[in-house]
Amino acid sequence: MTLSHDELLEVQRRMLRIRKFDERASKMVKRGHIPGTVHTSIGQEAQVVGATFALQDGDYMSGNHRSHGHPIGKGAPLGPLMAELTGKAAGVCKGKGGSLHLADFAVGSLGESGIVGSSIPIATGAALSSKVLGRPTVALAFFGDGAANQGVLYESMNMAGVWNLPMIFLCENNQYALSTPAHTVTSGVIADRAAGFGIPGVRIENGQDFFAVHDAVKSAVDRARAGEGPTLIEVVTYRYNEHSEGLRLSVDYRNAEEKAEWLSRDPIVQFREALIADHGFTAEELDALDADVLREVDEAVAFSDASPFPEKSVAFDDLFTDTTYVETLSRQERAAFEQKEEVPA
Amino acid sequence: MTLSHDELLEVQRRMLRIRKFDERASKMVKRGHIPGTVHTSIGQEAQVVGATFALQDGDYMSGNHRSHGHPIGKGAPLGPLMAELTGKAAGVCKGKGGSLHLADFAVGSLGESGIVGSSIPIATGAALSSKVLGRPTVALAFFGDGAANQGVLYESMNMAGVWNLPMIFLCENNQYALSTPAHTVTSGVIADRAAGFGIPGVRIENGQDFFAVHDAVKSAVDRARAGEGPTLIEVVTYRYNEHSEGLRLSVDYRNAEEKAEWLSRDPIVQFREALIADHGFTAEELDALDADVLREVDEAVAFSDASPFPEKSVAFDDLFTDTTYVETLSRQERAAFEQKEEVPA
Amino acid sequence: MSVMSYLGAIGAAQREAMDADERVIIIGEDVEANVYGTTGGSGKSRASEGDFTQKYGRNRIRNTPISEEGIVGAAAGAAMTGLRPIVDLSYSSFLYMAMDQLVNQVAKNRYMFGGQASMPVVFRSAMFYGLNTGAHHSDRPYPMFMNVPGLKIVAPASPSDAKGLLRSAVDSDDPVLIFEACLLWGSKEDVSEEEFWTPLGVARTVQEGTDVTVVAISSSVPEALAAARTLAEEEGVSVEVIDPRTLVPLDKEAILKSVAKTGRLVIAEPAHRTCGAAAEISAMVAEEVFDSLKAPIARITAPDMQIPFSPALEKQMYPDRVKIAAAIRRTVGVAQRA
Amino acid sequence: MSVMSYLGAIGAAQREAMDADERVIIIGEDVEANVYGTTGGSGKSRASEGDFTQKYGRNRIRNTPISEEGIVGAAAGAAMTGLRPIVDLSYSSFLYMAMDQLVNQVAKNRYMFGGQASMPVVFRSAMFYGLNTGAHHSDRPYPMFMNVPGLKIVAPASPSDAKGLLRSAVDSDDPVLIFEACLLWGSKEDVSEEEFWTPLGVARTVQEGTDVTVVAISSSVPEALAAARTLAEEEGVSVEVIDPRTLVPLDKEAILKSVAKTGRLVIAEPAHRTCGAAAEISAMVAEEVFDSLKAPIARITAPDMQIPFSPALEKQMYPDRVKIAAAIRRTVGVAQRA
Ligand SMILES: Cc1ncc(C[n+]2csc(CCOP(=O)(O)OP(=O)(O)O)c2C)c(N)n1
Ligand SMILES: Cc1ncc(C[n+]2csc(CCOP(=O)(O)OP(=O)(O)O)c2C)c(N)n1
Ligand SMILES: [Mg+2]
Ligand SMILES: [Mg+2]
Repeated sequence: MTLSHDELLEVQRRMLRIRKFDERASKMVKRGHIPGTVHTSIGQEAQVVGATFALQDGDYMSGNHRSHGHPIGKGAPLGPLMAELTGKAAGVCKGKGGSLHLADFAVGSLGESGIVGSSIPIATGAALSSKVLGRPTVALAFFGDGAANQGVLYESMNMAGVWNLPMIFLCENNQYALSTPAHTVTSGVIADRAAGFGIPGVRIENGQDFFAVHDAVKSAVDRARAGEGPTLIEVVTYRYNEHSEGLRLSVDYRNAEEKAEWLSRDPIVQFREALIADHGFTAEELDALDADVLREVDEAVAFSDASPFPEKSVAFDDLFTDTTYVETLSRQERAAFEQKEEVPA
Repeated sequence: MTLSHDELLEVQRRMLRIRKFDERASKMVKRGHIPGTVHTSIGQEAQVVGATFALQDGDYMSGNHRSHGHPIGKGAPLGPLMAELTGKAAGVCKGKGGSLHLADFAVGSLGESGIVGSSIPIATGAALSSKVLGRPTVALAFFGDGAANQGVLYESMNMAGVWNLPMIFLCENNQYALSTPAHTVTSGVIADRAAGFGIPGVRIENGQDFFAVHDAVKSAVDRARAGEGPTLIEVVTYRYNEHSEGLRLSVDYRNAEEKAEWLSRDPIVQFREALIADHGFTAEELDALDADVLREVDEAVAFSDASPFPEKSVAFDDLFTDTTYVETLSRQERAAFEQKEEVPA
Repeated sequence: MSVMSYLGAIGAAQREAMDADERVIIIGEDVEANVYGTTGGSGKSRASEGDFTQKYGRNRIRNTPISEEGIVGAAAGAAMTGLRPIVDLSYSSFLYMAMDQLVNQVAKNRYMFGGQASMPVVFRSAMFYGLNTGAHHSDRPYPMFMNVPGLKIVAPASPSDAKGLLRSAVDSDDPVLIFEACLLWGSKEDVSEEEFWTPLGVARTVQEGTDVTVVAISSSVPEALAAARTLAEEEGVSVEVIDPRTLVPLDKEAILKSVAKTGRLVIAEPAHRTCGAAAEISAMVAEEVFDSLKAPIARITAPDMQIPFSPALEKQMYPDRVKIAAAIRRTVGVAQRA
Repeated sequence: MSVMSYLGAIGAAQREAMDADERVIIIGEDVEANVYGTTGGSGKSRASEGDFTQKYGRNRIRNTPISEEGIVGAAAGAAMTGLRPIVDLSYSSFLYMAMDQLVNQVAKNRYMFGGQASMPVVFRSAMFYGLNTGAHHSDRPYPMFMNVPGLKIVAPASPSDAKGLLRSAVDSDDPVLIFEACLLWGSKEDVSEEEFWTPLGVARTVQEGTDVTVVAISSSVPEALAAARTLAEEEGVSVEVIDPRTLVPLDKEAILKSVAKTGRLVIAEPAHRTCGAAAEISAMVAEEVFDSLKAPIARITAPDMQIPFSPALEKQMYPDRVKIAAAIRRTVGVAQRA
């Protein structure tokens, strides 16, 4: 399939948004403006947007600890995402999820999972809904090379296979799980694991190439939507930053040569070159886009800055749909949490 | 490899023991002499003994709810097994495990698991011990076609693969998990799942043929012992009885034709015929064996009958290696469990 | 009204819920063949034919692989996207397989996502204790789920409650774990054949009394009632028996009111002692109506031991009428001595 | 003696245990690179080089795939066949992934098999609450394991205990779960550089007192101490602070003796309230020394809520010195009014 000029521009915009958003978030962690940590997708943008751009509105996706930017790939505005990372009231989850547990239902993001592997069956369940209710939607689960060793992936692939669900399992193989090189803990090839579960498995060696990723995911999405069942796609890619921002490991588990090689194949630079060489874009137009995206990120930070922190009582909302539960918390307990020293009579 | 005359006789003895032991156990359940239920291996004897006979003394194995007879395959005496099924003090687990949770450490049985799939990593851990401690022992996990959809199998295969453990994963594919036909819940072919985890996968279509099973398992065991890593073996077989004794389902999920076909290829009858046709055995010799095994089973029942039930206090043993814990049970509690109405002062 | 068994009442509630809302599906191992007796025809006992499958089709009656973690996760994802699944996990001991999904996804998603998700899903499982099925098939793990905020927890003790609470659970937009008790499967009573909903969070006073309160959970309810009867007849002790029915949210007011009246509390439950529901109820009472208490609070529970297989060993592990009666006597007696 | 941090003390204990017994191995995610700071060189804090791997080799320092259920099961199987594994599960929230293995295999095997198996394995994990890591990384799930007979449960609150209890855990032939607290990682004190073993099942009286007993768990211990100091200085209240150190087996005698003396009990712990350790301790005291009690027992715990990410929300969720002091005042005050 070919993408229009506007679509190609939108692809580059989304990849840039992820890059710039994460670069800013990285700084904010280091300055203490974002509490906790964030896991960036810098270096993996082609893989993210290659996948999300193959989905339609209404399609579902789930992610892991490194997926706070994936809603951007699906078209989400930046402000509520940034406000979520800072724990503000205007955050897309009211500040209750943060970078690790962010969901954006408006764009079909059913949520990240801080628990590695744990959101794979969630997306599978969304695919099941589509099937049972006869809806034309598909679901995609993002997970890492590390997550590929969690058993629940295979339970999910088997269920999706036997029920012929409209499902894509997308492994973001950035070759490391924290400090652990994938090849030291992974027996066999991840994409090859699909065959034993009766579903197609595809390995994309050059995950820095948007087109390669997008083509593969688009075919899988089309198959799924046509009722032809699930696909496992393994995308080989690389994260530029440390596992998480602020983390400092004493052991350097990735060598300089390897890093340099991957940096030389930057997905955004490559895509820009392709746009100019093959798709009639001008450097000026793309420079303007860069600037535009930087402005968008500034605005997102401003949006976050302008938002207050949530009221303390928000900590007691949203556990259940009904509120009677909160009333069953004991008197002492509620008093204690309001830091009152005396119990109400 | 070829087995000696004595070994072949021993194979038939063990298969017969399993058959006759289980036939007796089935009756005992129906008469209320065995509490709870049992899951028989009747029909699957070639698969069980084909595997256990390929192991050596000192090798480990783990099983599932249907494995109370597997220690027989590894040479265990019948009495303590039968006494376990009846919940007697002389049971191999003092009557605390029963048919579903029986272990016989004397023959390397690390235990069944009533939880489907749950004992697979246990055997994998035994293989890890062998590796770390430099022992020449191997480990084998028995599990069903149903268990093959539990994620922990794939976690275990991956670990065994990446660590090159002396491990055999043996799937007893009797084609049904309780009322559920394997093909309705299994996507792809179980044996084919090995490849994606970088280990050899073997499917034995005729699991009623002792030699076929034994050859395949023996090769895998030899490989494992030689430090060449794990193997997945899927053996296609059939259980003659209902899922468990006493269970009556209103739906007949297996048809009469299928049953008749499998009954016509009985593993023990086939093996007997082969012994006579190809290995110089006489019918008399084998008839004598039949009688001998029936006598052994009678003796096992007599052994069980002669054993008392365990003392009530045995329920409070064996939780921990030290006994201080029991002393921490509250006074009321201990009093209550002795059915005393008054608390000691 | 008609006489229904506990198991039949569950089947009836499932049928009503399936009829009432197309989004309700049943998902679990061996549900197609009605192996556990709640997806069959008659609705009164183990059914003679597996007719949920015939009636609702395989699209809504989903026979699954043995993959509890995957099933629970898929049901959660489905609940977040428009279905209202009833997941049949058969034995309660199998819940551990799906613990991550239950705790990290089912219980947390709505909260973490600031209310974007709702999680209308029911997890049914039966506590199979007392039947010589050994340690892997005899667990009563509801207390550990009580320590997980975000799960509603139900333990019906009668056929009517089995029916009415299940309907409320299915209609709840929050996740509900229902712990059934196979020891109660055969218990029978008149149950309305009309649709009805028993609210979550409201205790049932099974019997009124003035001398001592017994809070009993699940299969301890009939045992407590039997103990109460013996004590009334033989010793003239008036026992109030309360069945909380839902453990989360817990009807604290009902318990506190009763203890304020009687001044004495015995709690009976089939779970292990340490950190059980009885511990929570005891602690709650000791905090809230301490001054009303005339005697120590007594807990009658399973001891902190695993469950042995042998029939010679297992019976002693659970609360029964004898132990409950003894505890009541002790509690009343202590006060008399005071 | 030398000044050691809590984290350094854990590292020191692991090194000693590895040196003492060849059968001890360490197995877990990212242990090779010492990501969590207990498999490094210095033993005092986060180490500058990952030298457990250099010293003991990859045969004994096993960096694993992310497969918690498989890892825990393999460690159990290894423990049953001659090894004595220390499993590093990093965050306590990941234990749920391995729940089936922990409950059904690790806790039950020895019992079910009539003593044929022994299970010398240690599972370490850290409770990472209070650091804005959100609901998936802030759990304090030790209470649910207390309801599982067959697991010993340890929650060290000081560097010395972190070292001494870990050595006892490794030497125990039974499975031990150690819940560390990252809030305590940096806390420092003089710790012996000699080998020593702190027995499991023996509480530590952190401070003696006469007016009220505070039982505090894990990171609540320093908070309770701070509250006790304030109350002593400002209001002349004499507080006895007890750290149970091991939750299973629990040193009931130490707690009962103290409450018999003071007549008042406050329990502080970071876990959720319902069915927590505090509930158990409260119930146990209300059963055993009811007559000594002069005031209601107070529990200061996390509420039955999940943990929100935002720093504006999270801090209020845990017991701190202010809440504990308020509870002590209430407990002492009530008695004065009586
Ligand atoms: C169940 C679970 N185990 C361990 C962790 C700790 N952890 C967080 S991220 C991570 C590495 C994940 O690697 P991968 O799946 O490849 O994703 P990546 O970070 O490389 O994108 C680990 C081990 C976790 N969050 N959840
Ligand atoms: C985790 C778990 N889920 C479900 C069950 C209930 N159950 C017991 S045996 C069985 C079928 C097992 O089938 P399979 O693995 O093929 O073994 P088979 O009985 O055919 O030998 C089921 C579903 C269980 N014991 N454990
Ligand atoms: Mg990775
Ligand atoms: Mg089977």
